This record gives sequence, C-alpha cells and structure tokens, in this order.
Amino acid sequence: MPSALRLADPRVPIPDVHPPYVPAASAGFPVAENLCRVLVNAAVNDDYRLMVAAAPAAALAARPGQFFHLACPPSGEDRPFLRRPMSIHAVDPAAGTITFLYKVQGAGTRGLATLAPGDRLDAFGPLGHGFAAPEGRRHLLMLARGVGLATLAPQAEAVAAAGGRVTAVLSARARDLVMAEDRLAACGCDTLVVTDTDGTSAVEALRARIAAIHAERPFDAIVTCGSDRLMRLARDFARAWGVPGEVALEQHMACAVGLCHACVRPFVDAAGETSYRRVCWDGPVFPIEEATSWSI
Amino acid sequence: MPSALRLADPRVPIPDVHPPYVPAASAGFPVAENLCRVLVNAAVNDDYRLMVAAAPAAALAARPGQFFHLACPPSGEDRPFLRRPMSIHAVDPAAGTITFLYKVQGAGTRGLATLAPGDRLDAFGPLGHGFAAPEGRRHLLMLARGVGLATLAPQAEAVAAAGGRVTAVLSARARDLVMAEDRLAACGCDTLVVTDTDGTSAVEALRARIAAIHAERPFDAIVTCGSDRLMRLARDFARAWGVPGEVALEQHMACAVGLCHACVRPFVDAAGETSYRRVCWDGPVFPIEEATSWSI
Amino acid sequence: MVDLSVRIGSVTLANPVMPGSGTLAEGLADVFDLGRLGAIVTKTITPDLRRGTLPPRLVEYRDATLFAIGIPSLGPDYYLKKTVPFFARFPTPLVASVSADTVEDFARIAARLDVPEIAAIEANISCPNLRAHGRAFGMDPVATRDVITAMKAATTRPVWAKLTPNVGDIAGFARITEEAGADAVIVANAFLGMAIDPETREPRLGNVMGGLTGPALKPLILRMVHQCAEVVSIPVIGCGGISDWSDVVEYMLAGATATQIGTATFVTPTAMPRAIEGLEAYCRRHGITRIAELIGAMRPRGGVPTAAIDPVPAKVSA
Amino acid sequence: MVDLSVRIGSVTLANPVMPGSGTLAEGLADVFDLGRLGAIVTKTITPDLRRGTLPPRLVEYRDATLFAIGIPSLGPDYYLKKTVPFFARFPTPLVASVSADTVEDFARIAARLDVPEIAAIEANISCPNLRAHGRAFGMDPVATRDVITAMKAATTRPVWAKLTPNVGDIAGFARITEEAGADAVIVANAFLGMAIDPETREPRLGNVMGGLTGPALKPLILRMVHQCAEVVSIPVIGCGGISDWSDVVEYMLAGATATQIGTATFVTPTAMPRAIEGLEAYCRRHGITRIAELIGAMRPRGGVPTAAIDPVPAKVSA
Ligand SMILES: Cc1cc2nc3c(=O)[nH]c(=O)nc-3n(C[C@H](O)[C@H](O)[C@H](O)COP(=O)(O)OP(=O)(O)OC[C@H]3O[C@@H](n4cnc5c(N)ncnc54)[C@H](O)[C@@H]3O)c2cc1C
Ligand SMILES: Cc1cc2nc3c(=O)[nH]c(=O)nc-3n(C[C@H](O)[C@H](O)[C@H](O)COP(=O)(O)OP(=O)(O)OC[C@H]3O[C@@H](n4cnc5c(N)ncnc54)[C@H](O)[C@@H]3O)c2cc1C
Ligand SMILES: Cc1cc2nc3c(=O)[nH]c(=O)nc-3n(C[C@H](O)[C@H](O)[C@H](O)COP(=O)(O)O)c2cc1C
Ligand SMILES: Cc1cc2nc3c(=O)[nH]c(=O)nc-3n(C[C@H](O)[C@H](O)[C@H](O)COP(=O)(O)O)c2cc1C
Ligand code: FES
Ligand code: FES
Repeated sequence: MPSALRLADPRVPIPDVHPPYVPAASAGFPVAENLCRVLVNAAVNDDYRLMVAAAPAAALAARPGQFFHLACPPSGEDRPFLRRPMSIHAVDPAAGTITFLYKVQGAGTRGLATLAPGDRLDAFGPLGHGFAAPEGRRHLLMLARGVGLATLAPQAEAVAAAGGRVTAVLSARARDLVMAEDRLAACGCDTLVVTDTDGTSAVEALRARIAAIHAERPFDAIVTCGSDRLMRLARDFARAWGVPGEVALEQHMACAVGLCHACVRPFVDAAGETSYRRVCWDGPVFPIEEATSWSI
Repeated sequence: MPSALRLADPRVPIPDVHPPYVPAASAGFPVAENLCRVLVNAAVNDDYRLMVAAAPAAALAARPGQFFHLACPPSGEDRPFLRRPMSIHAVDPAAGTITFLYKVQGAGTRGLATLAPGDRLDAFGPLGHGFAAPEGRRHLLMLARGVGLATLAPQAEAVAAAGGRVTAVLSARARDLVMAEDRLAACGCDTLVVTDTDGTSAVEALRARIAAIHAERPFDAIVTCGSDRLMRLARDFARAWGVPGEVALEQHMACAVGLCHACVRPFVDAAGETSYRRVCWDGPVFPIEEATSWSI
Repeated sequence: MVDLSVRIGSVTLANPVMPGSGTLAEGLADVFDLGRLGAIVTKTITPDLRRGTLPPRLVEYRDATLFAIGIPSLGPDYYLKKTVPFFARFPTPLVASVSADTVEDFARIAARLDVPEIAAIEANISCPNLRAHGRAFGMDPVATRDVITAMKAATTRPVWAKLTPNVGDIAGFARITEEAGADAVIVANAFLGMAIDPETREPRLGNVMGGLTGPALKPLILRMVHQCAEVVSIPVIGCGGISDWSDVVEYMLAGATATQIGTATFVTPTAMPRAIEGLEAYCRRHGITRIAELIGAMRPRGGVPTAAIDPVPAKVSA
Repeated sequence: MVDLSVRIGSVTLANPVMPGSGTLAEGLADVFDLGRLGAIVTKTITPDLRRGTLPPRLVEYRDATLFAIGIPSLGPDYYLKKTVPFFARFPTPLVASVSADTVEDFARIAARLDVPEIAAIEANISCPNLRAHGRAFGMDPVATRDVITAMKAATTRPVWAKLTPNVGDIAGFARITEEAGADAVIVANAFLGMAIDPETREPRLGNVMGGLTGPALKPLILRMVHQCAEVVSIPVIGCGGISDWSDVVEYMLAGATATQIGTATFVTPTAMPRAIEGLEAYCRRHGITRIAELIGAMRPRGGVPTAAIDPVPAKVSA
C-alpha cells in the first residue's frame, strides 16, 4: 500500500452529495451497490492508476479474480453511461478497503481518474467467479502482462499466504511499467520481470525459462491474464504438464450479473463445438482449455 | 466588485483541458463562443451566486440588457444538454471581465455553481437587443425584483454614468436577499428597498410612493425585470406618464440567436392582435406596452 | 397505506414495476428481493436452441445503448425444468416471453408453456435482430394478427403482445392485437439502430444492426403508449427508457397500466425496487391512495399562455 | 488538398455539411461565415401565414431535445423579398424548405419558388406537428408520391424529399419519392415524442407532442440512411443527431452523400464549420483525396471472432 493512504482518514463520513439510498428490498443481499469513499487515486506510472476506497462490509467479501462494476463520473466531454468492470486488486478487511489498479482507456476510466480523495465511488459487486481456492497449491505459475497484473496479484498473494510457492512472471513493454513487483516479493513470490525492451518477453525465450523452472520445481497450477500470447503459452504448459490452468478474460459489459448476454466470448470445447459464455457470470475466470482469446 | 476578485489572477492562462478550437470561418465575427476563465464563483446570499470571468475581447462588447448563452457543465446526476441564457450583470473592459449574477434553479445552474476559479467557461455571445441607449435619460425608474436585478443593474449604472438620475426600486422576499444595493448607491442611484417581510413590496403601497417621487422629480423612462406585478405597475406608469418603458423578458432557449423559435412569448399589439416574438432575437428587452407576461 | 396494485386482465400485480424481457435473470436474485416486483418477466425463449449474435454485442451511445444480442435460447424444456422452478420460489407472477420463426411455432411454444406457474405469456413479435434488416412479425399487420390469434387458441394463459416501435402507426398495431384477443399490449420493444466506427469503417456491432434502448428514447415510447392507450381497452404496459419512479408515473399518466424497466437495471441494478419505493412516496406526497388512479390521468395544460396579464390598461392611480 | 465536394444531382456542394431546416436563420451569419457551408437550408415556409404552436415549445431531455415549434411562417412573398436576398450574398447554394396542407398547395408554393437564386426545394412532408397526432403526408405512401409528383411538375428546381422517421419501412418511402422524381431524399425529420410532468400531470409542451432531435437518436437515423441508400440511386442526405465530423463520416459510410446538422448548432453554434474543418483533417489523416470516396464505404467486420487463437494445441517444447 502506498503511503498516500494516509492522505485521507477512512473514519471521515462519506459526503452526502447524493444521500446513499438503500432500498429495503436489497438489504443483506450478497451483491450490492456499495457506496465507497475514495482514499487514494493516484498514478503509479504513465499508464496505470491505483485507487483505494473505504468500502462497506459486503464489498470486503470479494475474492481474488472477482470484480466490481464501477459507476464512472462524467468528465470533460465524456458522459459514460454504463458502468465499467474492474478486477479487485486488493481487499483489506481490517482496513475496510478495496483497491483497483486500472489503465485509463476511454470515457469511463477517464472519469474514474478524476475522482479525488473524499469522493464517492459506487462499486457494484463483488461479482463473478474468481480463481480456484488457493489452498493446497504447491507451486503456482502466474503469467501476467499489463493489466493482467491487477487481476492476478491477489491470487498470487492468496496462494503464498496459504503456504504455496508462486513464480510470478511480470511481462511489460518496459521496465518502468512493471507494477506490484515489491508487493509480490514481499509476500514471498519469486518474480520474473520480462520486457519487450530487452527482448526477454519473447514467447520462446520465456517458454524455455519457465520449462527450466518447472523441471526443477514442478508447477501444479497456472493462472494468466492480460495477453493472448501468454494465454497460449499457459495453455501449452497446462496441457503438457497436465495441470489446471485458469485465465481471467475481459469483455465489455452492461449488467455484469448475467442478465444481458452482452459480454459473451466464444469458447471451443473438446468436441470442437463453439459456444458463447458470459464473462461476467460464467467467469471472468475460465478454464484455460476452452477459451479462445483473452480480449477482442 | 467583491474583493474575492483577487482570489485568482486573470493573467494566468486558461488551462487547456480542451484546447480552445476556433474555426477559421468564425474569426472576427461579433458573436462568439467565448472561452472565458472563471475568477470568482461565490454565493452572495442563500439564493444567488456571483460569477466573474476573464473574457476575450468579443465578449467585452456586451451592452446592458444583452446576455450570454452559457455552456453548463454536468454535475451529480445532472447532464445539462442545451446552454442557459444569463444576462450580463457587469462588464469591465479594463479588467477584461464579465460578471453574472444567477440563481441556482435546476440542472444548468447547478452545474454553473460547480465551476471553480481557474475553470473554463464557454460563454456564447453577446446576444440580443439590450436597453435603449442611456444617454439623455434625465430620471430612470428601475423596478427590479429577484433576478431582475442582475439584468437591470448595468443599465442603471450606465444611465448614472451618462449623467442621468436613477431611482432603483429593489424588491425582494426579505432584506437579506437584496443585492447590488451598494453598487447602485456607489454609482449615485437612489435605492428604495422594499420587502415582502415588512409589507413594503405590496403593489399599491409602492404605487403611491413612486407616484410621489414622480410628482417631485418626473421620471422620463422606466425599466423593469423580474416580476409580473412590477411589470404591470411599470406599464401603468408608462402609460399614465407617457414615457417609454422597457421590460427584459425570460424564456427557455435553445439556439439564442433567433434560429429555432423556441423562446417565443406572446405579445399583444395596440390593435389587440397576438403575435409571438423571440425573446433571444427580438429581445430580451421589449417595449413594455406589448409584453403580456414576464416569465411563465 | 398506498395501494400500488394494478390489474393486467386477470393478473393482479402488487405494483406496476416489472423488468423488460432480456434484462432480468437469476443473477439479479443476488442483488435484491425479486419478490418485491410487480411481475418477473424472463428473457425470450424460442422453440429451437440459439447461440445469439456475433460479438461485439454492445455499444454505449450517450444516454442510450445499442445491443445486438439475438435470442440465445436454451429452449422450452430447459425453461420449464430450470427457469420456472427458480422463479417459482417468489410470490410474484411469472411472465414467459416467447418468439419463433413461424406462426405455427409461436402457437406450439405457447401451448408448451401452458402451465399454472406461468401467469402470462409475452409474444415477442418485435425482436429486431432475427430477420434481415430487422423486418419482424410485428412490422406486418397480418403476421401480427395471426401470431396472437394462434397463440390465444393454443394456450389458456393470458397472452401479452409486445409491439415493435419500428412501425408508422403503432396504435393500429395495438388495435390489431386487441382484436386478435391479446390480454395486454406492451409498448414497446427496442428501436432498430446501427453504428459505424469512422476509423475502421466497420459496423460497431457484430450483427451490424441492433436495438437502441435507454432513457434517451423515453419521449418516443411515451408518445406511442399515449397513442395506443387512446384506442385500445386492454391494458397498455409501457416499456422504454424508464429509469425511476417519475418515469413510471409519466407512463401511467400517458395511459400505461404498468411498466417494464430494461436498460436502467444495467446502470442501477436496484432500479426496480427503488422505483417501487419512489412510487409509494410519490403517492403519499400527492395524497393518492390507489396508484391505479394515475392511469391515463394526464391533465390538459392549465396555463393561460396568451394574456397572462391583462393587456387592457388598468386605471392608473398616479 | 482534399476535395470535399459532393454532388446532389445537378447541385454541387463545396462540402457535405449543411443545416437542417429550421435550425439556421439570419442570426447565424453573426457567428461564422455561412459561405463555408455546403448549402444553406432555410426554415420551412408555408403558403399561408402561421404563428407556430403554443409555448412552451422546448423540453430538454438527456442528450435529446423535444421541440414543438410548428411552422411559424411569413409566407412565400416575405421569403422571396427578404430571405432569399439575405442569403444570396453567400456563394453557397440556397435550399428552400416548403410545406403545405394539400398536394395542390405544395405544387403552388414550389412554382412560386422557381427562381434562379434557389438551388433546390426541400419538401417537408414530414413535419410532425401540423396534423392531429402527428400523422403527416410522409406517413402515407400515396400522399408522399402525389406531393413529389406535383412539385416536380410545378417547378424546374430540383426537389428534395425530406422523409419522416415515424414510419415502419423508410426505404419503401425513399423508393416512392425516387419513383415520383425526387432528386434527393433527406433521411430524416424528427421523431414524434411527448413528455409529461409527474408533478403537475400536464404535458411539458404546449403542443403536447413534438419532435425529438439530437445526438441520442443518431443510431436510429443512421440505420434508416443505410436502409434507404441500399434501395435508391438518388443521393441520400443524412440528418439526425450529427454533432461533429465523425458523425458526418459515419453517415457517409452508411451511404449518405451529404448531411444536415440541426440541434448540434444550438449546443455549439460553430458546429458546422467545425465539422467541415474536422472532415478535412480526417481525410488528410486517412489519405483520402476525395471525400466522395466515403459514400457507402462501410466495410464488413474484419475480426475473426471465434478461434482468434488456434484451439488446436501447438507442440509444446517443454
Ligand atoms: C472482469 C474484468 C476485469 C477488469 N479489470 C480491469 C482492471 O483491473 N484494470 C483495468 O485497467 N482494466 C480492467 N478491465 C478492463 C476495463 O473494464 C476496461 O478498460 C474499461 O471498461 C474501459 O472503459 P473506458 O470507458 O475507459 O474505455 P472505452 O471507451 O469503453 O473503450 C476502451 C477501448 O475499448 C474499445 N471498445 C469499446 N466498446 C467495445 C466493445 N463493445 N467491444 C470491443 N471493444 C470495445 C474502445 O474502442 C476502446 O478502444 C477489466 C475488464 C473486465 C471485463
Ligand atoms: C435573456 C435571459 C437572461 C437571464 N438572466 C438571468 C440572470 O441574470 N440570472 C439568473 O439567475 N437567471 C437568468 N435567466 C434565467 C436563467 O436562464 C434560468 O434560470 C436558467 O436557464 C435555468 O436553468 P436550469 O437548468 O438551472 O433550470 P431548469 O432545469 O431549466 O429549470 C428551471 C425551472 O424552469 C422550468 N422549466 C424548464 N423548462 C421550461 C420550459 N421550456 N418552459 C417553462 N419552464 C421551464 C423548470 O420546471 C424549473 O422549474 C435569464 C433568462 C433569460 C432568457
Ligand atoms: C440486452 C437486452 C436484451 C433484450 N432482450 C430482449 C428479449 O429477449 N425479448 C424482448 O422482448 N425484449 C428484449 N429486450 C428489450 C427490452 O425488454 C426492452 O423492451 C427495451 O430494452 C426497452 O426498454 P429500456 O429502454 O428500459 O431498456 C432486450 C433489451 C436489452 C437491452
Ligand atoms: C427547433 C427545430 C425546428 C425545426 N424546424 C424544421 C422545419 O421547419 N422544417 C423541417 O423540415 N425540419 C425542421 N426541423 C427538423 C430538423 O431539420 C432536423 O431534421 C432534426 O432536428 C434532426 O436533426 P438533428 O438531430 O441534427 O437536430 C426542426 C428541428 C428543430 C430542432
Ligand atoms: S454483462 Fe450482462 S451478461 Fe455479462
Ligand atoms: S432560442 Fe432559438 S429563437 Fe430564441
């Protein structure tokens, strides 16, 4: 957690610009429009921002791989209408906070970037099916690129906390775009930073390095997010080694709770049959075997 | 001018959130989308706010009774779509500023209220036909209520500056809602504050008081804005005394330059014929004789 | 106590708020008590199994969204075995929505769903994505009549006809469905729209065309509801761009007996229970004891627009 | 240099941007050089004098506006004596828009405007406010044909037919006007809408119903333009929800030869010159030398949506 956390005090009540409205009919349900208060919302590098928010209890039940559907404020010429999905990057039940790591892409994320400490954040969730339980994993291979890190870091942390070993491959365009390296190292993960700049992120080079690690200390599970190349590589390994692989997928969403079927991606099963599954409801974490692409 | 003016320095360049775009085809035309910079935007009492903005030269040509059509930013749940018309409350060509005095009513004015010093204000104008030239007026009767003051004050000031005498009746619900009294007094106007609270704003009481002033020092022109009751009273006087009366009308607007005919009000001419005239283009200042109502 | 109930023929709803077909599913039961709704309307099913349209299925557009989902359908067997029992746990009337490629298939699926757990069957004759260029049953008066007539003959359940707004004379279509025996008419499904990316020159939707929904379209559908309510005596259910209680009131004043909320649930997942609570507060505030009083209760404009003040001069005292 | 010119039959426009009728008047000449426009289109006039509808005439609604202006018209004499000379000072083609209550009057006013200063006459057969419940000429195929036929017979000026979007099969209407001899078809006028104030229960517009315009409706009209362009060979002029150059490009890709901008001018008075400059920049950026290349140049979606990565396992080295 960055020291900026101290900027705002979570005990200060959320300013009631729009008084929080909790319909009686929705009290006590697992998925809620959580009214959070932004504590930190700061750039971590040229591409990404980290947002920490004080959140109600319902939100703090989020598990690694789950996500929230965030209401994004208007800004400039932008009037984002639908919410935007964001993986949970960290949950701290003790501090009462949830954290997102996000890249500013378009209208919605530009709006999120304008939120200041003290502002309200409407985070609908927690949503979706996260990663398999971390317990019992002996050695997890994590293959993350770019925004994939936001999604995978909490699972790596959870496996480490449950006593498993984690090798986290962090792939990025350049060294200074690598994020969460310290956080992963701090919880005992072995981190392997590879970049386009120095050529180490090339798939075949990576394939050889990981195979060597596997030869020494076999992996018994793989998680990946953030790149089609890494997803293919992860699937190759999962098949070759006979271990479960999981991928967290992305797709633009409307409802985020399985109502609208807008967020489907094609999957191809063992028999070669293509089907559409909802990223929000059937995922966003899927068995790597059947996924066809990470994002459009 | 309030001392708050010193809060921001007009020489600081306008932040280029959206770089000002000036189509070549519109350079040098009298009516422009003026990109202004907010210097002050502060509450003057429970109902009204005063906004001072640094403005380009085209805007500084505004005359009393003219108005600008302001782009209002979104705020909270509000997404004002069309611009909102606001009378020019003061123009200071030396300081390079224009001033508005406005009441927060709905989506648009709620948005205006969120503008902070340094923010951009897109003020389209100057627009409309203002009051008759102040020169040569010997004694102007100004009948203002509420927001009418915003519109009338610059004309009173102009008449006073041109050597005329001004009696300014300032009508309000309560004493602390009276505005610009000092400004009017400072430029030599006689101010007469009447309120609902103490009953002095009642039409018949007012009629008698004004008649008495007229008997002593005859009025040769009347301007009014802000209330149907005052408009009727002003018309009665104009007819009785045979002096010109002008009223500044309001109507919701779309284009503000006479294109759309959305802003019409009914007028009844001497022959009893009703016609619709565009408040933005044929007014907003009209001969009091034919106007039928000040606002809906 | 405010009586929020309304009647759609033989079906009494506890309140006039229900979801638009295709905008409610099991997932919403995790968010609020679906038992609070006036009715539960499920996604359209077809007799055959369908995957739905090619992604991308969604474009956000100002206060509207353009969707091309198609009808991903698991068919009536799955519906009766899984969907009906899931929603049967709620005390709320369950409304099934159906579509098909032929009049006979419309009748067949209506017969198949003639079970007591289903309170009414919605005929989605208006889905714009199934046929080339969006021409649907609902754009053809004869096909519209035939579908409703065949369904009424095939089932004992009330049949609600969901009209398409992509017609010139919606009131005419409402009348046709009433004459064919429909128990209610839903006005309306989504408008057919399209978007192209200027940079790639490609359509933004996998299906090229899709349904435009959301608050921006409310004035259009409201006008249609008003036109329909003036010519039919069966209940009109308003559907299009409803975000909150005030929109529900507006539709009822225009002549709707009940309303369906679609896209708003995507923006505010609790939009429906919020609307219900808001309606109750509105009624209290206005001293309305039975919400049904609002149906068609629009008033003529009261203002006296010309001569709001007397243009004839009053006697001047001074 | 980019060639921005497009041809509408015998009329060449310097660029594909012009105002929608009723959204330009003399006042805009104070704001920018009207000579920059592709054409100047004036507010609809009628043979008789009209005051227009009762205020309020305007409701703002999300990214749309609901207007009921009617046709405040000073008649053809005033038009020829005052309006034409005012706009004749610009080198830009002047397009007159006309409407009337009968086919004969449409012909009569078209004959009256058969003067060289007028480059084309727009037939506003679609204005939704003139008749009860918005039923207009343009909603009736026979009346549509008759109006265009009669106008063509009465004038030597090109006749552009402005369609109403309040129909089911807009492409059918486009074909009818082409067959009747129209030189271009404008797609489309405003959608008929309505709004009620829940607090007063009164309609928000003096006229109860009005035209819904603005960006929120762009996907609907774009779809209609595409449908029309597929079936007629006369130029289609797109009109509806255009805010900037990218919307113009989108309409041209969908099949429009030119475009009209309405409500956007109210929000951004320089919207039209901005769009023209933006179009030039777009063409430069994409290496387009003649903007006319964009007309109907939508591409099929290129993506390979299934199996974007090979579902067959690659040989694994490790
Ligand atoms: C489960 C999940 C978890 C996620 N977690 C994270 C996270 O932790 N951090 C993070 O940075 N991002 C995350 N994302 C991605 C994030 O949701 C998007 O970046 C965000 O929604 C973009 O919104 P925007 O308004 O800023 O950009 P948009 O304006 O929506 O557009 C961004 C880009 O997507 C394209 N696009 C828009 N609509 C579509 C469509 N229908 N189909 C295909 N492309 C489209 C646009 O052209 C543009 O290039 C996650 C997504 C999902 C589904
Ligand atoms: C020339 C001119 C000069 C003005 N000068 C000033 C000024 O100096 N200071 C000032 O405070 N105000 C001034 N006004 C009034 C100001 O423009 C309005 O208060 C403002 O537009 C309200 O916008 P809003 O979005 O805040 O409120 P809105 O949301 O637009 O609504 C405010 C109120 O008006 C009602 N309303 C909305 N639309 C209509 C309609 N079409 N017809 C009738 N009623 C409607 C609403 O119901 C609401 O009660 C002026 C108006 C004009 C025409
Ligand atoms: C994602 C989505 C899926 C829909 N699916 C269906 C459907 O299966 N059957 C149907 O009759 N209408 C369907 N609709 C239309 C809605 O029920 C409703 O008529 C429409 O969305 C207009 O209401 P709204 O503006 O409140 O969204 C769908 C709408 C959306 C947005
Ligand atoms: C205030 C107003 C007045 C209009 N008057 C006319 C008119 O007189 N004749 C006409 O054919 N269309 C008229 N229209 C329709 C516009 O020309 C245009 O078709 C419509 O506004 C859709 O375009 P937009 O979304 O860009 O506004 C008017 C529209 C508005 C908003
Ligand atoms: S976003 Fe609606 S089903 Fe996934
Ligand atoms: S606001 Fe358009 S004519 Fe006045």
